[in-house]
Amino acid sequence: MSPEFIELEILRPRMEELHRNGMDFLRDIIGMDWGEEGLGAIYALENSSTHENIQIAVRCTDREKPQIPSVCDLWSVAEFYEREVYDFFGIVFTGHPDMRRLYLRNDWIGYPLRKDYDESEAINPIRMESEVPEDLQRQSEIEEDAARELFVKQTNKIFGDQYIINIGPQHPATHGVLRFRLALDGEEIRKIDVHCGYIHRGIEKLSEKLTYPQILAFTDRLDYLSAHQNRHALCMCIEKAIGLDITDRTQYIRTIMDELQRIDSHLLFLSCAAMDLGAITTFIYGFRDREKILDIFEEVTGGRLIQNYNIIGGVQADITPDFANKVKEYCKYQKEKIKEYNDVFTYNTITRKRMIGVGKISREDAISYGCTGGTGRAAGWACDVRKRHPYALYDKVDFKEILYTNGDCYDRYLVRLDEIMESIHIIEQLIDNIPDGDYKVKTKPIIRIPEGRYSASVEGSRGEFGVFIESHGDKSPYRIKFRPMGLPLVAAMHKILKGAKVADLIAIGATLDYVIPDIDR
Amino acid sequence: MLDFNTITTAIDQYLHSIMPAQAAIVTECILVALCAVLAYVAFAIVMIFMERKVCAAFQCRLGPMRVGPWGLLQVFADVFKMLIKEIISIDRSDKVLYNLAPYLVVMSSVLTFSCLPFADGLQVLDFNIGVFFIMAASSFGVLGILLAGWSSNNKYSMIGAVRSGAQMISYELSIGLCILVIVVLSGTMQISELVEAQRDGWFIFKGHIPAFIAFIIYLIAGNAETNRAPFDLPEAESELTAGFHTEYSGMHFGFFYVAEFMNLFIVAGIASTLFFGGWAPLHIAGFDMFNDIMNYIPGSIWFLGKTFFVIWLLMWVRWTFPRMRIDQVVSLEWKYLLPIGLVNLLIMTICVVMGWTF
Amino acid sequence: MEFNKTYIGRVLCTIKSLLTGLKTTLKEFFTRKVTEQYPENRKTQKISDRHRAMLYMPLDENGNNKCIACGLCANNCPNGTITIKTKMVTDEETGKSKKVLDEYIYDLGCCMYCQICVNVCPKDAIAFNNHFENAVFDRKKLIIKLNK
Amino acid sequence: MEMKKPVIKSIPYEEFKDNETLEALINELNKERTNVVVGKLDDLINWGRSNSLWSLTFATSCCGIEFMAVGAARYDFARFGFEVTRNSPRQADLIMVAGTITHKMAPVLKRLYDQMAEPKYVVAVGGCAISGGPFKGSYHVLNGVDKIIPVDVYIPGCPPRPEAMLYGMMQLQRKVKVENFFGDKNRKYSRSNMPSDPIIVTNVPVSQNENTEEK
Repeated sequence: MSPEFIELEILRPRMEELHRNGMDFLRDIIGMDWGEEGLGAIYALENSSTHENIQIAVRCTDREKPQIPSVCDLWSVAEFYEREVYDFFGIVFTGHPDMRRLYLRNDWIGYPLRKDYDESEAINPIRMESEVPEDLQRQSEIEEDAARELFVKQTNKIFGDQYIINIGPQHPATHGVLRFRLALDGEEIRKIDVHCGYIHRGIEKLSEKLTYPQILAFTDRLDYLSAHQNRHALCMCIEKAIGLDITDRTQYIRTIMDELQRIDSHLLFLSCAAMDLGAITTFIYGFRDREKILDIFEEVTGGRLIQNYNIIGGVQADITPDFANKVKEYCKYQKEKIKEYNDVFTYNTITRKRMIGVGKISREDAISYGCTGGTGRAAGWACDVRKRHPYALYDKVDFKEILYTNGDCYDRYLVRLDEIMESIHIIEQLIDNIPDGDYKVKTKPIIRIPEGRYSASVEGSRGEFGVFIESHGDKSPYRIKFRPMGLPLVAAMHKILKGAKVADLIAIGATLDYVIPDIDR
Repeated sequence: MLDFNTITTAIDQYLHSIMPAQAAIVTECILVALCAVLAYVAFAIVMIFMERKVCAAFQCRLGPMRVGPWGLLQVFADVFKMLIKEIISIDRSDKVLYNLAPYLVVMSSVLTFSCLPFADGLQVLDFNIGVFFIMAASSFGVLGILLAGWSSNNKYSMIGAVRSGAQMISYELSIGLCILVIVVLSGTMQISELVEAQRDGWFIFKGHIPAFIAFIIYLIAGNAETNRAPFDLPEAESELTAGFHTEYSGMHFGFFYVAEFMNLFIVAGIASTLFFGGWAPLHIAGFDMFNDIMNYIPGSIWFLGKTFFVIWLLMWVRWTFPRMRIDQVVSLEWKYLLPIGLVNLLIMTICVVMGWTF
Repeated sequence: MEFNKTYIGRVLCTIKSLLTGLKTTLKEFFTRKVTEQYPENRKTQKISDRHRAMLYMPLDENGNNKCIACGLCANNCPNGTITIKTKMVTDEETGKSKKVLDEYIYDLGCCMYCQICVNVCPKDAIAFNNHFENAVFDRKKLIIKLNK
Repeated sequence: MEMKKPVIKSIPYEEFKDNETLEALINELNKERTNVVVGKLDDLINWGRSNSLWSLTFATSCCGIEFMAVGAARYDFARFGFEVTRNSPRQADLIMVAGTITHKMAPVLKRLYDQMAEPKYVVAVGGCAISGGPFKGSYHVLNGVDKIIPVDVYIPGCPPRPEAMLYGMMQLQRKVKVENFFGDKNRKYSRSNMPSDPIIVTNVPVSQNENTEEK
């Protein structure tokens, strides 16, 4: 699908019109640097009821002071997406309420994803002093940058005189290195400011220098709990672009592996949610059963967490002969164990009290924030990519899309628990019917993608994972963009947290189930 | 049966015979204090080891295995390390209070610990308001926690301390009510008399329904008093990193750590004294043979056996349930435990007045 | 009003759910533990053959490696883990000079186990093994010369 | 005098890797030691320290999940007495740097390290912490934590499997066991003597795409 290029002046009216016409899900904003032609952004939109897709591209020729009107009043998630684009490309979105860097330190020099960015250590050395939050800087200290001047002025008082505590970056409840700054009133949260980027590794920039098979290795490390699905997405995108047909056997293996990975991820979700709520025993139970999947993974792919299994045109190695038996045995085992989790954790009154009615998000908000995956489905939004745009074998197998209506923590938790059962159901349909054939098709030694823009998305363990490639015909992409599953979730944090207590933040964070390396990339 | 009264009296007489009365009393005090502290440390080590093994067993794993046979020496290794670990002093903290806090916490728990009746005659002081004294002594531990949170100059600690204050003050009430139920039943506050009254049947059987309810409420409230899951909010690992003792390192942290375990021991010890007859053996009316055999087991074994059983119960709870939220903790106390406790006290009073007890 | 919404009903429901939880953990208390005791079971432990822990050079029956020093692995490595040093050797019979492998240097400390090097190798001269006990005290010890 | 060799249950001394560096360290520390009593006390203290390494819960990415797996039922590092993971750096003895350290995270890591109480140890887990690993060429990644904090043990892998982490922990135990608590020839001293100079083997070839072209 190629994007529709429109003039900068008509972006706002066009976007408003699209929004009115039901394009209510902003999948992604992809910042672009087209060199001589200027900077720009590509908006990927979807209609949440008809699943119709459209991409709108806009270009801005002024490289010195690029400005694009903001759309964050139409789609709430645009607030974070636009901050990301500003961070990487220096494009200022006029009308954005809080134009700060999202990932990099606020004293970072330059915009790394621009093609003319200078990567030398001299410009951005490793600074060993902590960054000063913008609201603690004095006005005169803020550097004389036109873009920042414009917007930082209004926002340099993020919190005012409130009691601020920091959660993170090293904190057991943030599942990694996310940082929240909270304004508290007693135990209640007044305001939250999310700081990302503590694990921003610049994968997209790195990828622009690498060949396609080399990039594959990075996808495993984005969201390591959906390593398979991520890699599947990129393989699918490349295969689509070069017109490669893959064998049925590969499709079966990939689908089964995707679902095993989903179970693995949801078990880890369950464990971590339990641990965050203080039920350490349930955490151990979840991990105990997760090891069984990891055993299967290790046997077949050679890796427990980072599997390296999908490659362009197939999979790395054929499944082992006893794979089917092991998987079936595991499915049987797991079904029994779900009851144990229910007894010890799910139906426990304390758990229910901690989760029911906490951290509600409505269906409309979920769509506006683009919260796909379990969070969206708990709010009643049928956002499963496997149903919306079936890929691999998902149109051939029978499975339900788990939907709940309340959108609170407990529903988010139940969605995951039910999806484990659904995934087992999918696997059981496939495992006995894996057709014979090759497990990979031969590809050219050097893979070049014809000029154009390609995208593909899969249902990752925690939402829609998308890949966008713009190729100029080389063997490395001109621009590659991964749609993070977690960024919309943290963007929605401040909405979900309305009136919550500190302890609720933990429950909400646990059930939103973000993985930080996936947010930060 | 071994009677500790004879031993202690013998020591007392011997000391009096070789030195003046004043000196003898001072010596005795020092001896008692030494014994209490040594026993405190010994039990702390046993408790920590037990916690780690029991927790592991609930979680389908093995627990300490490699330090000594079955990991028996694990806690000693921890103690050695802790003793020589650097104690960090915090910039801009309230130095005096900061250093005082861990000692306050430990003092309160040693004081309470030494009041426990380990066996007939094996207790420091047996006077007519024994139970009341134990309650009073145990409740000043919260002061240490509040001071620790306040003086650390750390927001997590502060929140943890405030939570702790709210929680402890609330649950003290329930504990008081539960003890009152037993006092009503027995008509005394003196520990030796309480135990003697249970020679022919423990209070949990004598007081049947109200005593059982009191026992359950006591366990819940006691758990809350010791800051253990599901009431471990003051240190709520996943929320406040380490709560009120976030900034403490080395042995200062060790004091908090040990005091937490010993408070658990104390809560269990009081429970076993009040509800399970302390050092009194299990007697079933009518089975004289059985009762005689039971009498041969020393009182201290009875006491420790019962106490460790209650500890195991509390560990079982701790390793099963998730943590509660602060408003739920407070509402559990004020909306459920306190009303039920009051009604329970009323029922017990009626039972005693009407003679409906065994 | 439904029973489980009344005060007493709520209390009883709570107690029931808590007891179910306690029952479950009690059952686990007495079941066999799943722990594998790693250093004790070193001799019997089985690790998947496909597990990638370290790159090595399989030798043929004469004890020579199969590497032809083409450099494909080094060039395809995404992060420069492999360095190949070559030397020119003159064949005594034909008199032609040939590029042969001098040192095959592999940095275990930054390998990402993506298997591209193994995939591109035309001679199957390198492969991964599953010897995972590689922790060392010195960073320099992780830079390994693979050929003997 | 015979060199004191640290003993670890179930693995013979000879089967450990990198004994050379360890022996160099032992020699360095024990050059002028004669006092037997102090030596015995040191042994006792080291026994305590090495068997009670409480780690800070610090994980940035993939390796952190494997670290959690080590703590879970199957691998259970409680067997070694390591299970008391502390969330507060003040109470931790060791920091397991599990995952990539970026420019933004580097000052945070350094601060965490500074906040820890002596004796403190650092274990670099996985490629990212050792050298930047997969992301070594990135503009925002620190190429090896040994550039900012002294590292005691390196555990390679991406991520290392749980047994490999346990093995790394045993290596650290060995290192702890040869230290001295008394006297000036202790670990602190030796550390300042032997700074771990960061090394970079190969930089990512920027023009590697051109190289592949011809093949």
